[in-house]
Amino acid sequence: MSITVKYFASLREQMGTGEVRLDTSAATTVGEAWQQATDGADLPANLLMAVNMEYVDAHHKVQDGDEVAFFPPVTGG
Amino acid sequence: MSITVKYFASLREQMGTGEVRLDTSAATTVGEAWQQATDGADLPANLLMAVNMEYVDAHHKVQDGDEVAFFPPVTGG
Amino acid sequence: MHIEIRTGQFDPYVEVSRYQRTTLNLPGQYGATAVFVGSMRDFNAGDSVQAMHLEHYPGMTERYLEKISAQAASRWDILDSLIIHRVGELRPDDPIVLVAVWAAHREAAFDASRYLMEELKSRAPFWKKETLPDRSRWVTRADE
Amino acid sequence: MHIEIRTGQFDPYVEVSRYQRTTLNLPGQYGATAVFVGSMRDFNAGDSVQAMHLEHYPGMTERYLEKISAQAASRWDILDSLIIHRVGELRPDDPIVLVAVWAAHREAAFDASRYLMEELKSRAPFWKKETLPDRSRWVTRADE
Repeated sequence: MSITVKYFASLREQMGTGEVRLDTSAATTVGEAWQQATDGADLPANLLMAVNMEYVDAHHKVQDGDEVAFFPPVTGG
Repeated sequence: MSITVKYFASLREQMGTGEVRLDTSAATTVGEAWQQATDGADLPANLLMAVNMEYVDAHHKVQDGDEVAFFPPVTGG
Repeated sequence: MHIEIRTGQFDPYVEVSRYQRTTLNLPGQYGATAVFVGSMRDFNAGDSVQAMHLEHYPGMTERYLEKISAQAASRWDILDSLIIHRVGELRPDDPIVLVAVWAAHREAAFDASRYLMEELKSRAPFWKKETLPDRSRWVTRADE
Repeated sequence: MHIEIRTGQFDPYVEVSRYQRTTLNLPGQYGATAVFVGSMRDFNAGDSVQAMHLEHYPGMTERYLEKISAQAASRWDILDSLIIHRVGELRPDDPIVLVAVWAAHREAAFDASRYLMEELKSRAPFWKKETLPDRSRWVTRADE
């Protein structure tokens, strides 16, 4: 299955891209998607995660076609 | 000594006047001034009192020339 | 720090903008502005209200509003505050009171503006008399 | 209930007035309006700030702001709310965020406006990057 992975703000700059497509096996969690996208890097403790624009935790299962986003703590307002 | 007594809002209407001059003996309290001004009426429990535009209680001593005000609970804002 | 009693209608948002630009005049310093506007409703305690007379104690009102403004400035780290309160004859939808507080950070602005409104409502010497279709009445604390 | 992301400068007080007159349009029903405006400061975490870039997650931002607006409307007895948030390139003194809440009574307006700001600050996907005299940096939660 195929998912879209998005990065924002300082994480986007670190990754050098705002968006990648990831082909992955079924039954993947958000945490596993992070590791696949980053060649096995640990998930930073304060990273925020969303699937299809709703906050989730690292154990959330991703589905084919999902948009998975990773980003640092927010600083709006 | 002589003091000015002011009434506001519903109390002003009940009294039929917004201001009276009261000639009184020395060492009068605000509560005693109320009784003199009203021919001995009890001080209503929720009445507010000010001397020279600062909140006081009924035991506050009035001085010659003071402006003593009585009024109902406030409803501004 | 500015307080004002107004006998005529005022636009609270025009007042906030003007004060911020001409009197506060601290561009880049305030990160937070908390504004409260109280307006006249056409309905209160189960009755239709057609007009309102707002009485005050001239002199004591100003003194009291200055006092609570100074207290807010000493309790919270704020840059400035503005209070405007209407008196006289009002119509429904007329603004009654404006409280605005400028601060570097939002917590102080929120806390101080609410403090000013609560102190104003509880002790500032203003009294409302409502005109109902068939009579008029003084508003009591329980009505509000 | 209205939320909006703006790429250009806006005047929060003009926006509140316009929304109140044209969209809310409930004269005589709101006794209380609580407004919060967040503005760009020219100083943060000990440094002079010359400009700011505000990044957001298009789509998720709107969804999140609509969600907290609906939550505020279900938790408090309010008539309406308005949120406008700026994105893109900002200069010091530019308004960043406007939150306005209309209610019959002040408690609900105060509580709901503060709730909206706290939820927005803690979870709405916006990120600030500051331009300092000699470099740029992403703002972190600890800086604010």
